[in-house]
Order: sequence, then C-alpha cells, then structure tokens
Amino acid sequence: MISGKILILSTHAPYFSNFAQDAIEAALGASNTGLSVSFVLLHDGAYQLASNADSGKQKRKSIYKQLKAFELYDIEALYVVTPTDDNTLVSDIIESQTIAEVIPQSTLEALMRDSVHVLTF
Amino acid sequence: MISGKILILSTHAPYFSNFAQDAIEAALGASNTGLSVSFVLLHDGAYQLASNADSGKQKRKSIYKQLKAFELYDIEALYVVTPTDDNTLVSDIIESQTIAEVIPQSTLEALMRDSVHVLTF
Amino acid sequence: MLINFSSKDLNKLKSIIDDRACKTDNDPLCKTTILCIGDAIYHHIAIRDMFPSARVLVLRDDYLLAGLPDTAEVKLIAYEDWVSLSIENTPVITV
Amino acid sequence: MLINFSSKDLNKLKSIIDDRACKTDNDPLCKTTILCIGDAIYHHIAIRDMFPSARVLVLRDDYLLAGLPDTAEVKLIAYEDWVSLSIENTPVITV
Amino acid sequence: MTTFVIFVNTAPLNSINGRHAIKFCQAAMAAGHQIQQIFFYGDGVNHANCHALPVSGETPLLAQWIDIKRISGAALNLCITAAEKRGLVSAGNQQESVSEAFSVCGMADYFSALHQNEPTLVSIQF
Amino acid sequence: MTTFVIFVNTAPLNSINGRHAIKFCQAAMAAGHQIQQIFFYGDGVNHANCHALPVSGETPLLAQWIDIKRISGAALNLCITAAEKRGLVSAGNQQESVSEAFSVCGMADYFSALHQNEPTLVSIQF
Repeated sequence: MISGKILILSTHAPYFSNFAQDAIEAALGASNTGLSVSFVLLHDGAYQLASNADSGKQKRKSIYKQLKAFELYDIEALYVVTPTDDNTLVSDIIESQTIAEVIPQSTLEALMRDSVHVLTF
Repeated sequence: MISGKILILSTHAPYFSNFAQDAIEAALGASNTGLSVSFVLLHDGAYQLASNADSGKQKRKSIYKQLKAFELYDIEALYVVTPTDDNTLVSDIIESQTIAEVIPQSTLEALMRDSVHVLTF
Repeated sequence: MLINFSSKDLNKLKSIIDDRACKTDNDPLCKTTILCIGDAIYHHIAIRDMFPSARVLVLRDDYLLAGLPDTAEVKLIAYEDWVSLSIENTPVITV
Repeated sequence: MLINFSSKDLNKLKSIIDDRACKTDNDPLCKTTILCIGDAIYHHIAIRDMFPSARVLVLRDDYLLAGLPDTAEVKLIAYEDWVSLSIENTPVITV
Repeated sequence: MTTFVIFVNTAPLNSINGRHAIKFCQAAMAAGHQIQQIFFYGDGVNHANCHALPVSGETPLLAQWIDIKRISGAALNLCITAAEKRGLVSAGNQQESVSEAFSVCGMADYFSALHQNEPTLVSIQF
Repeated sequence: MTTFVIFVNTAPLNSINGRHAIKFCQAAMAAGHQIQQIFFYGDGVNHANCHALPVSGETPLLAQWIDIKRISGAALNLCITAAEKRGLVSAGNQQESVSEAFSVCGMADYFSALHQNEPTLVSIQF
C-alpha cells in the first residue's frame, strides 16, 4: 500500500446531475494538495468523453474540456473502463476519444486493490 | 375527464430517501384542498406496505402508519399494483397487507388515462 | 397520455405502462407518447424496442448536450414541441 | 476490499467488480466483501447470485427498518461490525 | 390559450429538471400560453436560494425564474413544509437567503389551482 | 486504534447515507477509534443548516453531528465550493443558517489528511 494516492471513480453521465462536476472538482482539489490522483470513468461516466457535446451553445461548463485539461493540473492518469455489456453508443464514444486510456475491468480492480483511498461520484 | 381529481404515484421504497414521505404529504395536502385523491404504490413503492418495519425503535416516522391513516383524511383510494416481474419479496408483502387494494397494471393505466393531474414521487 | 421519462430505470417505466396499453382502441390519437429527457436519452432505442406501440421521442437539447449523434433513427423534438405535446396529450406524467 | 453498495443499480456494481476478482489468490482473506445498505438491501439475494465468490452482507438496521424478514439466509451485521470490516478490508469503496 | 401550472420537486444542482422547467415555461410563453404558478416542493425549494453561486459562464437559474415571473405574472410559490425541512423558512419566516421573488405558501395554493374546473389547465411536474 | 476520516456527499433528506455516517461514527467511537474529521461535500453541505426543521419524533441529525464533534473532537468541515454553490456560504462568509459547529474550509483540509503516511488511517465515504 502506497500512501499519498487517491482513486476517483466517476460513474454518472455529464450535465444531467452534478456528479460529473463534483468528481472533477474533487480530483483537482486532491491534485492541488499533492496527492497522486487516478481518475476513472466507468459505467455511465464513459458518456463524459463525448467530445461534441453541445455545452457551449447551451451555456454549460464543458465536462469534456475539463477532463482534457487534467494533464495541466498534474492529474496522474485518466482512464475509461471498457463497458461490460455490449452498448454500441458508449463503445463508439470510447473508440473515438483520445484523452483517456482505455482499460479492462481487471485493471480497474487492480487499481482499487492498490488504493488506500477511493471516492466515488 | 373529471376535474377536482388527482392521481399520486409513489414509486420509491420507504426511509432511504424522502420520496415516500413527500408523496404522503402531497396526498394529504391535496385531500385537504378538497381534491379527490387516488394514491397508488407501484414499483419499489410497494415496499412501503411492510407493516413490521422497525421505524419506532429507530425513531423514524412510520410510513406504513401514515398510509394506514389515509382513510381518516378522506383519501379516496389507496392502491398497490401487482408487480410485473416475479419478485417474491414484494409479492409476500403485498399478500400479507390489508390496507391497499391490489390492482393489475391495466387498472393503473385506466386510472392514468382518466386523470387530469398526476404527480409522481 | 404523455410520459416524460428522465430516469435510466427502465423497470420503473415498465411498471407504469405496458406496451399493449400504448395504443388504445386502435385509435392513433390515443397512442401513448414517451418523451426521453435527461438520463433517459441514452436509452431511447431500448425504450422504443420495449414499447413498439408507443411514440418515443427525445428532447433535442438534452441529446445534443450529451453529444450524441443526430441520426434519422431518433425523433428529436424542441421545447416548443414539448409544449404542444403536453397540451394535446394530457395527462402529463413525469417519471 | 469492502464495497458499501447503497443503490439498486446492479449494473453499476457489475461495472465496478467482476465475480472472478472477488476471490484473489485463493486467499480467503482477500475476498471482496459487499455490504448492502439502503435501497440495495432489497437486492441482496440477486447480488449474492451475481457474485458467488464475494461475501455479501446486509446492514441489520436498514433491513429491519424496511420490515424485511430476518431469515437464516441473510447475513445481517451491526454498525460495530461495519466499523471492524472497514478497518480489516481497506480500501472501502462506497457505490 | 392554455394555462400551465408547474410543479418542481428537484434540486437545481442535482437534476437537470429545473432547467427543463425554465425552458419549458419560456417556450410556452413564446407560444402565447399562460403560466399560472410555479410551485416548488421537496428539494425544488432550493431554487429559491438567492445566495447560491452560479457556475461561471452559466446563466443563473434564479434570474431566469424571476424573468419568467416578470414576463408571465406567474407566482413563484415555495411550499412551506418543504422549505422548513430544508432550513429556508424558520418559524414561519423566510430566511434572508430566500429570494424576495418567491412567496412562501401552503400546499393548498397549488392544489386549489388544480381544483378549478378548467379544461384548458394543464399541470406538469419537473 | 484506527483514525477515521469521513466524507459525506449526500443530502440529509434525500438519502439515508448521512444517518449511516452518524451511526458509523458513534459505533467507531464506542469501539475506541478516533474520528479525525467529517468533510461535507456536494449535497452533503446541507447537513450544516441549523434552521432545518427536524421531523417530529426524530432525533435531529445536526444535534447528532454536534455530539460526535463534542465527544470525539472531530472537525465538522464544510467544503466552501460546495457550500457556495448551495447558498450556505456567500462572499466567503457563512450564512447565519450555517451551524457554528461547522468550519468552512477548502478541499485541501480533507485531502491533506489523506496525504499523511498513516497505515491506521481509514477514509470512508457516505
């Protein structure tokens, strides 16, 4: 077990609730404090990777752009977990994005077991 | 279409969120105003009929007792819809209760089509 | 009847309406309309498959906000259509 | 690893953990523990069937608050057990 | 012309439903319909908090509610029971964090509107 | 002895998780463990509202939080960003509806606690 590390799981679709934004702000806060942050999009969280979201026109703060800016804030790693069911909508989104590393569920499990602290949104 | 009527659908389990309580208070408020209220428990709302809930010991206001008191407040009808999937837990609860009239889904649909106003919790 | 469906819990929708009831009296005007909003937009195809007799629509703003592809397959509607639908299809039931 | 599961969205649980991973290295101490709390208590049997290698527990207070029958089949635990489990099974993941 | 009665029981941040309600009201007004009242119940009462800091770059929801009231004359009604449970109203008085555009009232204010025998009255929940 | 750091991001009414957190802390204290802090984030900040009217017959959650603080010395930390979004803190100042038992602080107060290299520190989210 290594200390000074945190794993953040983001499981909600963007914009329809505050969870995606809460997860991002928690990640930035943790990174600011010097923690090594691994951020994982899974379940409906994978929908946050849709890059052509109409957030600008609808005057919403872009979730995708905030995720893309993670590397500027020293966030160690941004992952997305391959969906377990065959959901073509989410598979298409994952395939066409380049900002998150695609990992299988077994890697997520290894990440969880190696973590001391985990937050889920 | 008849006016002065309202249909309230309660779809959540009791105690773990505020929805069951919100539905009950809305029903009492509507009845106080003289509206004819039909109150329907469906989906996870059927769990509200578990009469031996340990609410007293845990100092929670009993949902079951409030539903049981509906007739004192001139609430026209209390229904519970037969579950569509085979859920023995909820079937047992529905069978062992006597305060709500058990109706098939087709009756719920007729109730909805006959309503002018519907609230869902 | 108009059902505004904003959840991803399709079992909840199934507990409220049965496909057989989506088209009453064989009158097309009596068709049930299901409008997918919020989290439900991701499930509009599953909902259409589940309720073939219903009219299944999707709120355009939410669909575009999510960045989903605007294909011919999905029937997107604007807020002004939602207003008209609500007037023409009472009662309006939000789930 | 302890997973506090409070939702009825079993797909979410499945997206986080696979049954094969619930028992690592054949070491019983490495078993994943799933504690059903809140709305998840209604689904403890489905969760147990879904994760046969995991240890599936239910928070007693929530189970009794819901008025569900205390049978031998369900493993109910008290808050003091939850505290011990949390210490012995880090990390604690709340879903 | 249709008269709408709007019921909002979701919190501004936790749900997009409040935004739906605002855009719905704006579209209804643009089409010449009337908004009789917007009733805030449950977590919806949090829409009345005038100290809530809007996200930068986003139009504050509260300002949009007040605009709807100004243009349509719709009442912004806050359910007293729900507001008390959430600390927005205490001992019958609005906290200073409640916008003055909102009126604290009982559930009767909502349900008596439904009571009227008007076929052109449509109620919608968000 | 274990030291717990508690993270609460659900609202008092909308979820039972806050009650879980309280009973968990009480059980941990009874077993001789320490609660270092309870950090309120997201909708969890609503736990700090001292005007919220408790349900009759139920023990107010706020009183139980304050008891936990009194007995364990745990800080009740309110995330400023989350509190501002929900109108509990405005222009850096706590609204008068925020209980004095709570301290407004940044996320660093939570995350720096996790930073310490203590194997006996366990963090739990409710």
